[in-house]
Amino acid sequence: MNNSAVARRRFPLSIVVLLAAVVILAILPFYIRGYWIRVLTTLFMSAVLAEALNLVVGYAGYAAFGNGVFFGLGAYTTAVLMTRFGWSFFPAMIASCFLAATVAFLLGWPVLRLRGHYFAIATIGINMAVMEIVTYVGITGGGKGISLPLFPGDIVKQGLFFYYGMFILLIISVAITYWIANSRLGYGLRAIKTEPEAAEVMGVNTTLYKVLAWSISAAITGIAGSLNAYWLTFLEPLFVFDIMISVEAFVMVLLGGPATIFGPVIGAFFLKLLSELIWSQFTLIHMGVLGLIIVVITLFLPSGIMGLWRQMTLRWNKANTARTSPGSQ
Amino acid sequence: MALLEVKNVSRSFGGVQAVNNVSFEVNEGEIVGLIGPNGAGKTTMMNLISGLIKVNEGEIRFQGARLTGLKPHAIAHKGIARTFQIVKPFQGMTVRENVMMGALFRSDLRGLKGSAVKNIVDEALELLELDRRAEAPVEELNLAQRKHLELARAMAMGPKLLLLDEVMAGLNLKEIERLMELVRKLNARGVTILVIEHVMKAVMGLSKRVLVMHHGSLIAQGPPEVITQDPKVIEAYLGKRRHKGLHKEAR
Amino acid sequence: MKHQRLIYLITLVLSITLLLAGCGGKGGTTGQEKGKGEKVLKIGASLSFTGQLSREGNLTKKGYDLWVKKVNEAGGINVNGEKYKVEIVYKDDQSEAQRSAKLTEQMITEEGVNFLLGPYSSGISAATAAIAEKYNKLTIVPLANAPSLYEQGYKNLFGVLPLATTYLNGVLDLAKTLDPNLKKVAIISPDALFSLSVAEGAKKYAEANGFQVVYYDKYPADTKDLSSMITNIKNAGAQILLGTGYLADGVLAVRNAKDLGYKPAIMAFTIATSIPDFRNSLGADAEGIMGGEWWTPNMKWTGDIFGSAEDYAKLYKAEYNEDPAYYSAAASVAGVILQKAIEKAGSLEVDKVRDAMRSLDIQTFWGPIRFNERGVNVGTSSAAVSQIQNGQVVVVWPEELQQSKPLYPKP
Amino acid sequence: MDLQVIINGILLGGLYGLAAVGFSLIWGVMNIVDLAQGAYLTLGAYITFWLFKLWGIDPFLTLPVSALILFGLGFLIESQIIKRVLRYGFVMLLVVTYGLNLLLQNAMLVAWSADYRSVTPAYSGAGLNIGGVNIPYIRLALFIAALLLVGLLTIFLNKTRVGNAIRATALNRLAANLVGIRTEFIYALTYSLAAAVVGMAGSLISMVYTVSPNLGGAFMTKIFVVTVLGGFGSLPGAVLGGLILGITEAFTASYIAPGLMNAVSFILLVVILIFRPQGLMGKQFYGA
Repeated sequence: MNNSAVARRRFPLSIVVLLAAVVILAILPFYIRGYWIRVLTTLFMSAVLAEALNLVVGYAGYAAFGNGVFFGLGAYTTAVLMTRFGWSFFPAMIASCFLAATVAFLLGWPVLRLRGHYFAIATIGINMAVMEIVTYVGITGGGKGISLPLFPGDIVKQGLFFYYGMFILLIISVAITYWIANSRLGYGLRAIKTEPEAAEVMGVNTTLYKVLAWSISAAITGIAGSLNAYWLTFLEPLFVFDIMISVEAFVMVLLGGPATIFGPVIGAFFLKLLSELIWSQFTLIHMGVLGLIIVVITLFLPSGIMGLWRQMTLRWNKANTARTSPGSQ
Repeated sequence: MALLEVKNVSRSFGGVQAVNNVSFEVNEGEIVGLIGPNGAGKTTMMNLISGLIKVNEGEIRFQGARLTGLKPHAIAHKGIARTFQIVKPFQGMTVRENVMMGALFRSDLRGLKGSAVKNIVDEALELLELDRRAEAPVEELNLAQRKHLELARAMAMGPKLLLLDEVMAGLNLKEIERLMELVRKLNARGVTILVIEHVMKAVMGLSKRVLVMHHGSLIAQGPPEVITQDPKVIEAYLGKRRHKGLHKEAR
Repeated sequence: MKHQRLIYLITLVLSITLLLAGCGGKGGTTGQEKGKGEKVLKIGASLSFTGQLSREGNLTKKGYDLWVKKVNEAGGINVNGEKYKVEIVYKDDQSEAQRSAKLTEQMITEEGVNFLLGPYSSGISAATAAIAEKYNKLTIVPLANAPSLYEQGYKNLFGVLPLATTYLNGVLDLAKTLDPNLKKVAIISPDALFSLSVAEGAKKYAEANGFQVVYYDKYPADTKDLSSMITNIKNAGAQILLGTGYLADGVLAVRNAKDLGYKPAIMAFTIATSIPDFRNSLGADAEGIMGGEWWTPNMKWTGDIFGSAEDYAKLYKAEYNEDPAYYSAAASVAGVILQKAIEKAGSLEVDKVRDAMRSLDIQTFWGPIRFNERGVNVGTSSAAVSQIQNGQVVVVWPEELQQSKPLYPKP
Repeated sequence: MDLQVIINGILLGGLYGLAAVGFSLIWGVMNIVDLAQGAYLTLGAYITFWLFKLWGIDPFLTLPVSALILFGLGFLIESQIIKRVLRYGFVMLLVVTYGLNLLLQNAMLVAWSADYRSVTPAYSGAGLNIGGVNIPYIRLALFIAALLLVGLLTIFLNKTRVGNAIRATALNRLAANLVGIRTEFIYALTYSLAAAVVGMAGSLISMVYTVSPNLGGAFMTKIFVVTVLGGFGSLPGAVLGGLILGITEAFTASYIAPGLMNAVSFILLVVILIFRPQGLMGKQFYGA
């Protein structure tokens, strides 16, 4: 966003393409069948989780390795409210969102003071601790899991409901990221990521900003968890508090490019489609291939697809300016 | 009433007394120099004023209001800006964005969109002679430019008091001259300045009044010409051995 | 600047997605007719071939395969005079519920299957049953028997095994006959659906039958050390130790008990004893340990497809060169049930087959099969008890199936 | 208080401590949170299992083999992968070591299947009985072996030239470089050494637990807790952390509820991080 004049000039074109993408994805479910609707819905969900994680990892530079805890919290809040208290889905979803955000907000003050590894390990600890508690207590169904009421309405309606639910959530999370990236919050976070002390003496309320970023991330993740719970209809703590949920989102963020608006979405589409098409054929080595992809990304693509893109563009532009004005640096 | 009042401030790390019962004042419109040998507690003093480190004892007041106990961002909002000895540019942003960081979080301005921010940024860039490098990634700047950037960022905050932490360190003579000129210019615009400096010449040339710290204590203050003759100061810098003068040693 | 290139990227990704979705759209066939006039019935099965349940998943598959072989050798399933060969579409859910749900939907919408043979675990079955219910497709789960699964009111779900709660009842029945002084029971369970169901059932049954449950607790499913629990159990003076976990839990409990010098008169586990690993890894320490068995080859049941239980075991051994565990037998019988219901209905329509299922009353090598209104098989009621004697698993209870006298007390 | 509970906790804690030493060392010296340690531990356990199963070699005698193989693997991984990722910062290192963990764990799954394996030497199960308290020989031996290994490592770090070089590098890599220490080599050495130690821990652990590809995963979370409790980079801290965790778990299981065993240790982890991030013992051997 640094070259605002150029950006503004090309803005309409990218808007058109983005709108086209949204429209295509919006009408797509009428042309594909159940399974592919489900695949795309999971894809949207992954993209949402990656985008939410991006706020914390990409912008604020905090390695929230256990961000999946909010996914599980959202899922279980919805499940408990719907089955034990007879709530309907939407109020339960809103409550899940608020609960996840509140937990992040309250935990954020002490935990976000931790830097680097300490924060990463603390989030893993929180994830595991919450999972163990959910497994132990009775109201959540514990280790026996919990069954949610089935979606009322036939299978087509159900498929469309969750497809559009996740799709809208994805659009919202991208919009939020766009808004944050261009707001004081975004600039503050990026400053915190590189020079926290300098950011602080320039008037950035660093703790508040970090806590806000984490809470927004948690809120989005919580809604995703809530939708997923209602979609899957059966939860076990191990399903929804799996540390792999965060790890996959991490890989998507890194693959797409941290601290970019569309990077995590592209990373998610790329990884999930790859998984769906190619390596789901070799299930025995599925995990190993994911591990290999991680190693390869870190070795050869440390700034992600978007980073590579930017580097290429930069080199491109440099070559151009060098040609036109040989005197410049 | 003085702009900044430091009253009996102490701070220790473990058993080490980094700042010991220091009191001084900075008046509006002054350029005050704070000097002292390595490890004298100058940077700690600066961190105490900007709130990055908490005061153990004593208090610091700004425009009559207590700063002690406030968070750094709140202190910044009151109109105190600072630079860092080891420059801390925000990587991954352009020069303009770096300077914009100063303007964005001012308590007297809200939001990004206002042309006010743009004007402030343009002005700061021009003032510190960075306007031609405005769109460059910050990684491309050389050290002198980075020092200018630190100042530009601080100026964009619209400060009443500017704390400069060894801005001249690592620069060559020509660059120092240019930077001194700029500091005077900033002062002329009404900004009060507290300069921490190891480079003697710069401080002597800039300040009408100099504070000297040694082993965490304030050992002398006064006009530069008096200070350089003060035996305590000479001893602090050079140990027991007598020396002809400070200018030469400090180059 | 980046915008322009960004849109290329988005377009690229989007077109790939569309392309795939397009391929997917074409892919589906109802799959009931094959080129050379041979009719084929496609059945879907999402199993765990990888992940933590891979072992059980593979045993289940062997059972399904054996049934498919048997049916097709006999010409196929007879649907109102027409013979349909059977083909099972397998998918690997990697022991993940989310994936299993996706695969189930894939099999229904892409492969066009009407009938599903279930996954192994109750948790995963819960996720797939919800989908099958929505699509109105029939699921027969051979091994998932957690009570909560059958409390959802699903009309399309049928289970082969009796409910898990009855798993260890036989052990308690046996204990009563062995020694009237056996009163104090300890029950430990990992915190997971199946195990807790068994533990709750066992506790209720023990208390109803005059036993005193002196220790009852659950532990985290991935625990690597049970010393503290065993210490408390030892202190409580429990004479009978019932463990309701999986293989690893059983091995762990036996080792910890030995380390701490705890020697109950009866030690019994779910699942673990029937898996050869248990004996292999514990060696002599496994001697005298009991387990619940839903099915063993020496049971007296007979049916028309596989013959007697013993015949089934022989066939299985000939095919796979190993003795059948009850997993495989349950899987095979799930196939038999589906076959019988389809033949009875004389149709491949789900609604008709479901009605046939409801009124099914048949004899098989597994035992009598009859479903209650929840879809639970009530033909047989509880598990037999086996014991490891001289490194072999032998049935010791009930008496009519007894291969050897119970070794009591446990050495 | 039941003495047996305390003994159980202490014996368990020794193993936790040993398992965490490598992790703590890497964190202290290289400032890396190495998530691949779990896989190294599993590999060590498998090495012992196979040597015992195929040739009947006594599990204790397999320790040097484990150490050697894992030292080699550690060296390879450090020099080929970790070294190249160092400059990208800690997030990348966190992720790359997790990737390595997945890769190794999956390789073991493919090679050796998910079957549960046990190492059962003739003396397993026997034990001392003192006044009603049981002390299994094998657990006692493991405990002593664990203490011995940590002791040897401490001596190595404090008394040898290489050990001093490692400590100097931990304090300040740049300064160590300036005084002529080949820090690149020290990094490789530290990483390999840590892998060797955790491999030996795996070998020992195989004698009391069942071995399967995800053995290390269960221990990784314990390793976190132990390291955070003891303070990273501190070897006595790791042992102390191990003992505290072992006893806490034993007490929770005995007096609160076995089902909360893990929950309590994770809550402990978070609480310690919040209130005393430097660990209970602080940084004894290494600087930040």
